[in-house]
Amino acid sequence: MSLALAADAFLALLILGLAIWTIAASQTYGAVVGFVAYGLLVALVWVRLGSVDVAMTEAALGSGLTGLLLLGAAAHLAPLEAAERQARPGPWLRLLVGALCGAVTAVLAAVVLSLPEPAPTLGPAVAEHLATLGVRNPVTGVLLGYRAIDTLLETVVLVPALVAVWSLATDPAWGGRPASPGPRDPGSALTLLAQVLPPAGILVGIHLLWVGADAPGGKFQGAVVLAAMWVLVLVAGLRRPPALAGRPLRWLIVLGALVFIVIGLSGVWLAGAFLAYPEGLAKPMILAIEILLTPSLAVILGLLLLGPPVADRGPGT
Amino acid sequence: MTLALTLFTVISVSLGAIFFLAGTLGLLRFPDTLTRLHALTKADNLGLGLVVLGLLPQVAWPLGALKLIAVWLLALLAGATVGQLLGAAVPPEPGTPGDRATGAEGQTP
Amino acid sequence: MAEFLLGAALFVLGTVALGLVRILRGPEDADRMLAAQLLGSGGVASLLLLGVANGVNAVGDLALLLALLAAFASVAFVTGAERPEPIAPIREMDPDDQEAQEGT
Amino acid sequence: MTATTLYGLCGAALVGLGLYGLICHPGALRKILAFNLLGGGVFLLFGVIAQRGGGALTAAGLGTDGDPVPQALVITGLVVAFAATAIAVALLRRLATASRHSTLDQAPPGDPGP
Repeated sequence: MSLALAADAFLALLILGLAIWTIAASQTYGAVVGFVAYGLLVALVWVRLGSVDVAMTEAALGSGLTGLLLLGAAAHLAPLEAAERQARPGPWLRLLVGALCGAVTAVLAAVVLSLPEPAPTLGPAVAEHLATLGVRNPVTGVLLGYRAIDTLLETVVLVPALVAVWSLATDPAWGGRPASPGPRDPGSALTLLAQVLPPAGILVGIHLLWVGADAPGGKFQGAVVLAAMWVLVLVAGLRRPPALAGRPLRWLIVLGALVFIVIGLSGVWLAGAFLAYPEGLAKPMILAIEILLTPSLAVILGLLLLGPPVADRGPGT
Repeated sequence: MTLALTLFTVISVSLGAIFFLAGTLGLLRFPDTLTRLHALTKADNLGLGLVVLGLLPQVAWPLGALKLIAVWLLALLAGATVGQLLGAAVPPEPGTPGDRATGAEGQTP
Repeated sequence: MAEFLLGAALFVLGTVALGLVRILRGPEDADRMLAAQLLGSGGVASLLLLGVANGVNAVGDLALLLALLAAFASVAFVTGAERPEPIAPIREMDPDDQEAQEGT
Repeated sequence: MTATTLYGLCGAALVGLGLYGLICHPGALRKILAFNLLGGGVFLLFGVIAQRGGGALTAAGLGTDGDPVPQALVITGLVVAFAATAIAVALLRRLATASRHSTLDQAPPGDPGP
């Protein structure tokens, strides 16, 4: 067994160990911390699997923002946890479920072990036409070229997802602001972090967006970083969250999806098919989508993290 | 010259790795949260710093090197903030009801 | 040189992974957070080593991303813990509930 | 046994673990966590298939290594999984504030629900 394979086995075992902890821990908060660590290690696995694009998304979104969301929820729900334990299913039922889940794992493992050789792949087909799109990162090419319809639907589905979160507000709170901690001690470390980190973060976000055409990165990774910086400023109490009824905010939310749809429709007219790019214009159009989609995605992800609006108590300042 | 740079890399990276080892041992062995926090920030700042220092001669100048230094500066900022935030959130003295770490209640420096 | 850097990456990762025992043992949530934090910086260090060893530039970008978000989990830890009434931050319950809250 | 197969098996185990947690844990937040583990396992299986389909792109000198189609699908999937998690957490918080329960099957009588 080579050193690299041993390292891979170690990494896989660590991930499984953390996953078991996440399921088995008695305290939810500890389980969520385990989940955050698990996300970090999964990002490393994606590097080992040769996809830095996915590793970036996993690190920023799967571990970073999801961790933030779940840690907040775990702290919020901690007082109710004692009651959960009484509702656990009995040992026989758990054994039965465990056996069934083991069977699912066994079937999947058998599938993994019997995958055809050589593996079917669309890689050469992607590589062949990549030059006509003008981008060098094949993942970006797939996201905005060959499978742009998936990306479009995903961008569109984020808007109803946000509306679903907002719809959990009570009637008086509708259109108000998400919960915020209010102003904080200006000397605290959190305030300093929220003042120093965002400029660097915005730079990194734009860098990731920009290199996305040729190297791992792109609008999703860039948008996640921008969203994280925004949420940091809000959590530190440096700014109040925006009122969700604001027109400019709502336009910003739908801007990305609208631009995508308009460019897609222009393809019908210019190139004869929805989401087709006319000869020679592919690169500028992809760039336009990437750049205009990023602020929308960032705002939507940030607002998803902030949750539904709450009733304003004091006078709005 | 190349040999000297290689040697520099080997020594610096090794030292950095040793700091990570020390930080981990501290995290596992120290008696209470605040001392563990102390061990952690050492590994964060010095371990990563030495690894970055050692890698500097091995990367393209100037962009790759700048990226490495940026990573270290960001980690320093994160480490300092985390130290402050967690330090303030931890109960002040060992011996509080939650402190049942190792059973060995050492003197905290 | 590449072998040495790879070995160093493995060593650092293995070391900080040992620190994950803290997640199992606790005892405080802050201790668990420390282990996750150490895993983050160790992960960044081994990614940098790995990236230089394999000559993959993009791994440096990933390390940059991880370093940027390194403090976030601890920020969530602190801001989540400081809420005085964790279960009732949303102040729009029906009147009976609200009275019960204010009575405590 | 190659590294790719190893991670494939790891993904299969994650799916089983996540499924178990999803069914057996009474706490809704734990169900959300388990759901994310399950999703992570599925994504990992995608990654394995992508990695196995690589080669042609590496030969062409194009940065990533592996079939970009499943990789792109995983990126889209991660974003949608985050959105779904955000909705689930918002629902759960609302449920907990309204009913003082964080489980799904023990709603008190007369609870209007979210």
